[in-house]
Amino acid sequence: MRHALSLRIGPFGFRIGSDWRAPIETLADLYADYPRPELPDYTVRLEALRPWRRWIRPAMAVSGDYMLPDAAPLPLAQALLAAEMGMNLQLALGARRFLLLHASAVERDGRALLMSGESGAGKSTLATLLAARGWRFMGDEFALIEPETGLAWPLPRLISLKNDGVSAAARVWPGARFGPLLHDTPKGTIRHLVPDATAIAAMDEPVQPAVLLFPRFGAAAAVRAVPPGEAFVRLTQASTNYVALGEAGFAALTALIRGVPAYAVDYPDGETAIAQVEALWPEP
Amino acid sequence: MMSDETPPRDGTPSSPDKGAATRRRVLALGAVSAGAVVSIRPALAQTAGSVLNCEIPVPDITRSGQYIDASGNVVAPGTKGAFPPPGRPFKGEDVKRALAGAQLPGTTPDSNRAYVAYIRRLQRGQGGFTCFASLQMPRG
Amino acid sequence: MAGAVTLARALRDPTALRLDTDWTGLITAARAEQLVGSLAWRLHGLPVPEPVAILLAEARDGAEAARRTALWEAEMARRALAPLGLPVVLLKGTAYVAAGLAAGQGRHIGDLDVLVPRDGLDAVEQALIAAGWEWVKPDPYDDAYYRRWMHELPPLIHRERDRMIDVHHTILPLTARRRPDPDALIAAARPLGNGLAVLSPSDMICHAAAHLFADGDLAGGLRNLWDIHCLVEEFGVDGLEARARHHGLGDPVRRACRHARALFGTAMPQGWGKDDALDRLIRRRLLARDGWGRPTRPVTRFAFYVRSHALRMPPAMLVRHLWIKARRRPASS
Amino acid sequence: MSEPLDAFTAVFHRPSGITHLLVSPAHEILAAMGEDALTVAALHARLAASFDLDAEPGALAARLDELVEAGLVEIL
Repeated sequence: MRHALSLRIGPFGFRIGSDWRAPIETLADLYADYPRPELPDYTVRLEALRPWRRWIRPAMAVSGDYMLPDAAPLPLAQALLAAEMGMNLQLALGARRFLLLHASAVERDGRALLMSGESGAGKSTLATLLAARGWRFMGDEFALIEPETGLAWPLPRLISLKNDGVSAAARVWPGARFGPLLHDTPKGTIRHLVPDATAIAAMDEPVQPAVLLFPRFGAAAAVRAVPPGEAFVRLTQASTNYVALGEAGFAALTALIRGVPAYAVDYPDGETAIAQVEALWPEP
Repeated sequence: MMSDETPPRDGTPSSPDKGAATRRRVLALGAVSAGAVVSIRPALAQTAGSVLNCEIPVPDITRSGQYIDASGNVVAPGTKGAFPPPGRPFKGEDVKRALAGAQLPGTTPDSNRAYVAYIRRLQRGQGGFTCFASLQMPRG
Repeated sequence: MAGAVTLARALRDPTALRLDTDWTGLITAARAEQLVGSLAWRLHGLPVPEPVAILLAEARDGAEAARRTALWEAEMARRALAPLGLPVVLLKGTAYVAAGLAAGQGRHIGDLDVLVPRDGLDAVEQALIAAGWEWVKPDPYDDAYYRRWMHELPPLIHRERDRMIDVHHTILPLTARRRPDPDALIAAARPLGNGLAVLSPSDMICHAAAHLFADGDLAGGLRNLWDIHCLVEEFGVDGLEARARHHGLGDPVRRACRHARALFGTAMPQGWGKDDALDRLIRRRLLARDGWGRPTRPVTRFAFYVRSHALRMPPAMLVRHLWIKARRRPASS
Repeated sequence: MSEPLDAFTAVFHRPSGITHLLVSPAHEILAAMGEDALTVAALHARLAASFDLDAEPGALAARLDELVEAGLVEIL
């Protein structure tokens, strides 16, 4: 393709091709500190919807090795979001080496905190706030569980913050680098935050999960222990490839549930959530 | 007969020979209303770009420019009583609402009914069919 | 830049691949043509760079999961249809894996396709619905055309497993000019010993060739051709030409074998005709995939796309169908 | 493969690759059946040997239908 870039995020290498130069330059700038893969695992393509749509009313079709048919095209200005969705889709539909959970992850004293929940539950914002308090950022969209070892592997991609999450992150993370402000995207207003150097440097260091959280933003502060049965069901619905992995998926998920205590946490604001996490975090 | 390789007897918490010689447990065969078996299904909606991010062109690209008549058939442009194609494909969530009775954006009640009839008739292999079929998910 | 051409070469002779092959382009093209599982088995055990070996192992793993899911879907259909005592013949990918054929190794498998006698169609439909299958489209009954002229029931999907089943009563749309003999297909079918059956080898090749060219737009053509290559390599061609003639599929079968020989070096008798103008166009279409996984040669692709609609509905039938629909007062849907 | 969780038992069914969540009486029924081909009455009697049953065979048949649709039990 005319313009292309390869980059590695955690254990996955991506090759991104584009009919336009600008998207690749934006990605190259924001992912400058990320390593290059020896051989990309997946291909993502940002293609003009029609040959003439490269110039006239440019519209971008997102595709790759694995695609959802009839996907809606995106405007050129949202190339960063398109590349992110393209990479997510390759992992969600293609990955087999890890059990993928829709969860953010941070690490402290060699153990991981996983935060699972639908979009809007605040898992990205919480991960950012905890990273600003000294936890090592591992990922804000997918937690990767290695079936053989049960370890959680980092996937420190750009953190996509929505609406007021952007200002919250900017406040606690003054030195952070941000991507462009993207307006009226399918997910509202979005801005991408580049993870800090330690998170990128430690992207190849997996850790043992210690606590599993189901956060919910907006309700009065409350903490409830989640029994294994409920946690199991919630994680099967929060995993994009649990069923595809078959027996390995069952073994990985039951081992995770057996070994890691789970809590449902309602929090009205970031400060409360951080206090709740500190209280739940086991002494080293 | 139980199909092969189904759950072995070990590990079942209530296996009878647990030495409960005196007090026998009651097994409620009839009481279960919601059903005693739930199967885990692939959580497709959890994929990154949610399914509702798809779109349905009316009509599909091989017949763009054709008109749609009241019962959803693709007819020659200018056919009496038929509607010109909408300018842009419809978003998945708009179609889902239209299937539930709402009106597609930028349509009149009549053209809306014609376009929805066209979408209902989509066959596999036609542009937009997969998006339309996925709007019926989750099933049951 | 590797693409479909390199993919065909790699499948034909994997040992010829050099270590400096554009592996990324090869794997991307293989995934786009749904042949990555077959490629992974062809390269199994050969020296490849470590990261390539990891991707190929993952592809074999994925194909194994697809194989189990396909066999289970066939088993559940068997359980639903067993009481009817009708022959149920597996077709395409599910048949290859159920019969343990080379064509099934690493194969990507889509929906379950079964062939049943035409007079048993209604009983099959009711049994499947009773066992938890539903129509994919909410109101299939208004597609009278579909049921009348197509060679299959409208697609059904199981409400729990979200897997689709296509019930055929012959192997080509009734509107197609060619008329394979469904009774002969079922009579010659070979039982697997578990209540299901698969077509005879010659009928499998005839069906694969008919499916490859009857569909017209050749989507997934390279994979269908690889199936034909594997079937011919495993069963040979004796009796194939006579059987193809019986089904009126002599031309598509010879054409398919010519392309399999040209792309994959399939061993077969020389006298199966020379390439004609259509063959050159077909080969351009079959190989129209670049190393980024993009479909190339848009004009050739669009020509076959239009041809597929024409094939599916011969002009006379098309006019009559539209006339019936136009005359009927449109029901207030 | 099965994993007793608190409210139910998670069962991985190898031939189908599907995970089922079973609550009582489903996993007791499966455990009692083992690999044997039984009539409903025979199964009911076998269960009665270990449990106090709260219903007649008819209710058992309904529970079996569920296990059949899930593919865990086959009607011969």
